[in-house]
Amino acid sequence: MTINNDDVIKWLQTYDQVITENKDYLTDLDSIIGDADHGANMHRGFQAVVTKLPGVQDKDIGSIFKTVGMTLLSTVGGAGGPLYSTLFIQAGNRLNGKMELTLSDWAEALEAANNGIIRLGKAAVGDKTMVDALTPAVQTLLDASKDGTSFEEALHLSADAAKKGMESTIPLVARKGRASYLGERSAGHQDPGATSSYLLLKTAADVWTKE
Amino acid sequence: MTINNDDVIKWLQTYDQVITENKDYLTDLDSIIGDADHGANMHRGFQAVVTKLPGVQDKDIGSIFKTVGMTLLSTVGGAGGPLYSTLFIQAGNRLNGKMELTLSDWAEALEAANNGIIRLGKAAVGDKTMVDALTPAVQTLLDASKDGTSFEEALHLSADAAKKGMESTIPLVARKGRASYLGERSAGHQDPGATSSYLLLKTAADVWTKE
Amino acid sequence: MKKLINKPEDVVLEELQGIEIAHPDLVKIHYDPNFIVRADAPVKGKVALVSGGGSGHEPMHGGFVGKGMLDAACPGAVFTSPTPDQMLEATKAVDGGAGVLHIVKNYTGDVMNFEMAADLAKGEGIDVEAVVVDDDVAVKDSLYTAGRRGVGLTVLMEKIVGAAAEEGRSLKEVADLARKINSQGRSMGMALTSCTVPHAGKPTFDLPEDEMEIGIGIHGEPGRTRMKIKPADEITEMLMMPIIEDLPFKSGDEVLLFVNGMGGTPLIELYIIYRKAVEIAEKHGIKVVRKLIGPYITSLEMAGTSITMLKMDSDLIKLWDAPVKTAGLRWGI
Amino acid sequence: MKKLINKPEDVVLEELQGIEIAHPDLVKIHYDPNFIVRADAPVKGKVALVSGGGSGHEPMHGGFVGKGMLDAACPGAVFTSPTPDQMLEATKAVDGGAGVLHIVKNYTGDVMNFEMAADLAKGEGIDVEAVVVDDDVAVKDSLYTAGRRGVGLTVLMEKIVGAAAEEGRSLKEVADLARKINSQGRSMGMALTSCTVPHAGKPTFDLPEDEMEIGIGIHGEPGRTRMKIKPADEITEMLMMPIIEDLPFKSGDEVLLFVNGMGGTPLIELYIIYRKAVEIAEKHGIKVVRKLIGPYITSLEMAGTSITMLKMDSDLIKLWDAPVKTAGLRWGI
Ligand SMILES: Nc1ncnc2c1ncn2[C@@H]1O[C@H](COP(=O)(O)OP(=O)(O)O)[C@@H](O)[C@H]1O
Ligand SMILES: Nc1ncnc2c1ncn2[C@@H]1O[C@H](COP(=O)(O)OP(=O)(O)O)[C@@H](O)[C@H]1O
Ligand SMILES: [Mg+2]
Ligand SMILES: [Mg+2]
Ligand SMILES: [Mg+2]
Ligand SMILES: [Mg+2]
Repeated sequence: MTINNDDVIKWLQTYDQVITENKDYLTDLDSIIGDADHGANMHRGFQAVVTKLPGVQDKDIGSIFKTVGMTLLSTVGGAGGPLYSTLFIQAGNRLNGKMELTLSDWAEALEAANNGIIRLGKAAVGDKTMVDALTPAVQTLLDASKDGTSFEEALHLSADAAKKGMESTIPLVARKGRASYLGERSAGHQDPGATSSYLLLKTAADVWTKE
Repeated sequence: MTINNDDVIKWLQTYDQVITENKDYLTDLDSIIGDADHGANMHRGFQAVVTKLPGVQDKDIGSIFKTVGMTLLSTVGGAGGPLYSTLFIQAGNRLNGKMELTLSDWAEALEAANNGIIRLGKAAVGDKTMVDALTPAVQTLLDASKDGTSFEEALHLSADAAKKGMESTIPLVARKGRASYLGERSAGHQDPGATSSYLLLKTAADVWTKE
Repeated sequence: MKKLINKPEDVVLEELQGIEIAHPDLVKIHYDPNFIVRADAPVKGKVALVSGGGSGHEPMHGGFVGKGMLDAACPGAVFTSPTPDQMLEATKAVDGGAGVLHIVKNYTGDVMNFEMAADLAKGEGIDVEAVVVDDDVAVKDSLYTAGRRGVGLTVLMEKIVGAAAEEGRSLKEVADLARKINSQGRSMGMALTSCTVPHAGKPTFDLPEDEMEIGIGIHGEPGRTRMKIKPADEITEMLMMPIIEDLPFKSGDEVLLFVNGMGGTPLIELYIIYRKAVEIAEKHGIKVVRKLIGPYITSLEMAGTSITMLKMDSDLIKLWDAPVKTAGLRWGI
Repeated sequence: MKKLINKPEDVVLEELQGIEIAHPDLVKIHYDPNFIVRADAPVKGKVALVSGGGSGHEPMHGGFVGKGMLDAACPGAVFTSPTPDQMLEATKAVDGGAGVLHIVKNYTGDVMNFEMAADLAKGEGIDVEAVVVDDDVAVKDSLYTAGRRGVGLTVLMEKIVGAAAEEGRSLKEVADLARKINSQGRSMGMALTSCTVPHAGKPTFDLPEDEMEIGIGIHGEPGRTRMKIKPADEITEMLMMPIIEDLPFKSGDEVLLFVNGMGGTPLIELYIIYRKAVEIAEKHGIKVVRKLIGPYITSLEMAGTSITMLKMDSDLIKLWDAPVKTAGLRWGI
């Protein structure tokens, strides 16, 4: 299986719907340990993204990703804006000129994305951020691409890994972002950014493995 | 029976206690159709009055009344301040030099008091004010002083009349004071000033007829 | 009750102490009886302006004492008119020989107490005039009520008349100007929440999560009607139309538009209201030539807004623009 | 949700429209990307000051644009850092050839977005320096947090540094001054109620009728501890002591004391706090030489207060006293 630019567009459009459905959920999570805007921020960003997609749907996947990244940069704001923007721009750089993605393209693109986020936000695994969801997902994809797991299977495995990573943020005391101001009081609550990151990978698995 | 200046002092001290006990009740009444301060205002005023009483307890009753009136004027404020001040000053003028009160003294003093209030506030019976409680009480005292009713009996009758007058304010639409701003919405609620006036007469009946 | 206070009975005293420490350059505080006067009072030869009213409307009136505005303010207990002795002492303290104007909001208590004070001051040989402000169109003015309340227009009157006094106008001129302002200005207010009088300890009225009161005054008294909350634009329309129709304001009129916060409403919302209010004014051919936006006449922590429109002319505009230096309003100095 | 708004997604746009109509003498508004600039921008030869942050803190920052303070402000969505394109365009619009100072509150989002904007602006040949404000002692500053938040000190920095820029100081001097202010100022805040982010539609946190949050920031985020409500004097002590101990402020220090309202707290309460804060400062030998009291850096309709102390010297005092003409702060002009 490979993923073409139509699949990528479909993934992004579906993620916009997923964000719309989970807007209040993400905001509720952010209310508890942040400032109650993560749902609205992501929603504003991806609403803008879907209006840009028709203009780039025939371009290479790298261009699509970079358009998404630039759009998020100027519409999301907050911490989530630059971080998600970096995710798409770094992945886009890795996917320059590609009209199709293999599992290893996808694994390497997400690895570049996650590294970009870590460079920018300086968070490590365990700091209670989106990095906690992305890092295990990236590792799963890299492993899968080496040991010959199918792309479909790998997508599901990476979503599962992201989910576990997301859930692993619950007991953590935040050390980055707004939740860190709460100190010990941040423990016991799931990180909103890790949640939206899990949803991104989950949507890829759902959309790209529908037969 | 006559009332001497000790009795008057006792009445005022007891009224201060009655106001203290009814502070929240009066304020609650004023919350509904006014600005939630009648209890605090009366309380502040009579707390000041009781500190002044030792200095005038040996004076004539007219002087005691006028001291009360001046004290209320500079401590109560609002509409209630000048009105209750007038009550005591006008009654005090009528009681100048008296060391004892007869029923007719009392009836005429309260008549002068009520007339003073009406002159100042321009309210008529039926406007939903303290005048609705005082007017029937005054009339009862005047009638009693003519038809030979005992002072004790007259005090109880006047308190009953004030009570009826107070209750008569419930269905009325206010035409004076703050409650008039509410228009029709003022109907259905008892007037706070009528209530504190009833309590004043009720306290006189209670204190002065204890054997 | 959620308030940053110590004991309810100490609120006004401690507020005055705070003002005294904060603004020694602007005002002096006199205790017992309580009043606030300009630091340089009495100003020789200038008509003096005295106002006052219950506390809980800050910055009004104490925050408006200073050059170009009030000479003295008499704070009562929260929402309770001050007493004649305060007003008398304040009047004596600021009289600079040119007479004293009392600016009185039309409430039974304020009017009675100020009348008594004026009589006492006249008895002491001071020339006193009083002007009653009654700009609230929410209250039907009739023989059968206490008349309209004095609300937002009071702030504008204190500023403009204060500038006229500073200019050296006579007591009669200043009083006539105040009456003219009263005849040309109208207000209307609404609340999203009740306030809580410290002594009462609980909200003056209960308002469900989805309802608002239209036609409230500034003392936490309920308004004339209660209804479901509406969008800001509709609320603005519900405040603006009775104001425009009452005077009435006419096409071609130039106005000062004052969007006031009731104490618990943030500035961001007042700008949203202001935007729509200007649009409505313009639709009626009314030109907004001056504005004031912010919490200037409040009702403790009540959330809500009031709108005031005052018809302007070149004299009023000049006086509005004149320098003012108070804790609550300041420009030009 | 009780707010005077239309649709949550239109709050910032409509606020900007209101500001545009209200203050054409002070500012110009640019839409898409959104930013507010001085009416006379760019000022040739003057270092320009650009700040910004989420909306919901009004009057900060838009209300501080004007002569003697900011050259531009970039408003984000409510409580959400603005985006680099806004900051870049604002920076270009105000650059008068002497360079641009970015005043950035220390939040992950603000810092990242301003850094990107600064890189882009430098790429276009503009001299940009950035200063990060992190004055909130409620947050433990350590390797394991995002560091301290920027809160009340931001207002004082914008005023003082704005005056320095107006005086003609160089970008380096102005940036150094800003860093000096950051090193000499500390803040701490508390809340009696939560605010409600318009998009979220319900309070960010639930606070029982008898409890308060100590150590809150300005984004409706919960504080570090929750406890039963205490009298104002005790609360003032709980805010003042960590501020004094942190810098530490010492006997003989001269300070500017800023008692800020969080948006839903009325002025009357702020004076009660101010009174006690001065008393505590004096008990420690600290002399309050300048003050600011009012809602200047707010958190929507949150009830609560924050206190900021800034150590002053004659240069800072002179710059604080210098004329300023903005919608939110004005004196001397
Ligand atoms: N330094 C960081 N590195 C990685 N992710 C971060 C960092 N800071 C915050 N985040 C992520 O951003 C999320 C919050 O995003 P959002 O609410 O949109 O922005 P803000 O915190 O500015 O309001 C957090 O839940 C966390 O996952
Ligand atoms: N014009 C008036 N004539 C007589 N009594 C009045 C008048 N106006 C108000 N009152 C009385 O005063 C009471 C309110 O007193 P209070 O609450 O102390 O003053 P305020 O209305 O100024 O807050 C009313 O309940 C009413 O009985
Ligand atoms: Mg957030
Ligand atoms: Mg009352
Ligand atoms: Mg009252
Ligand atoms: Mg945010």
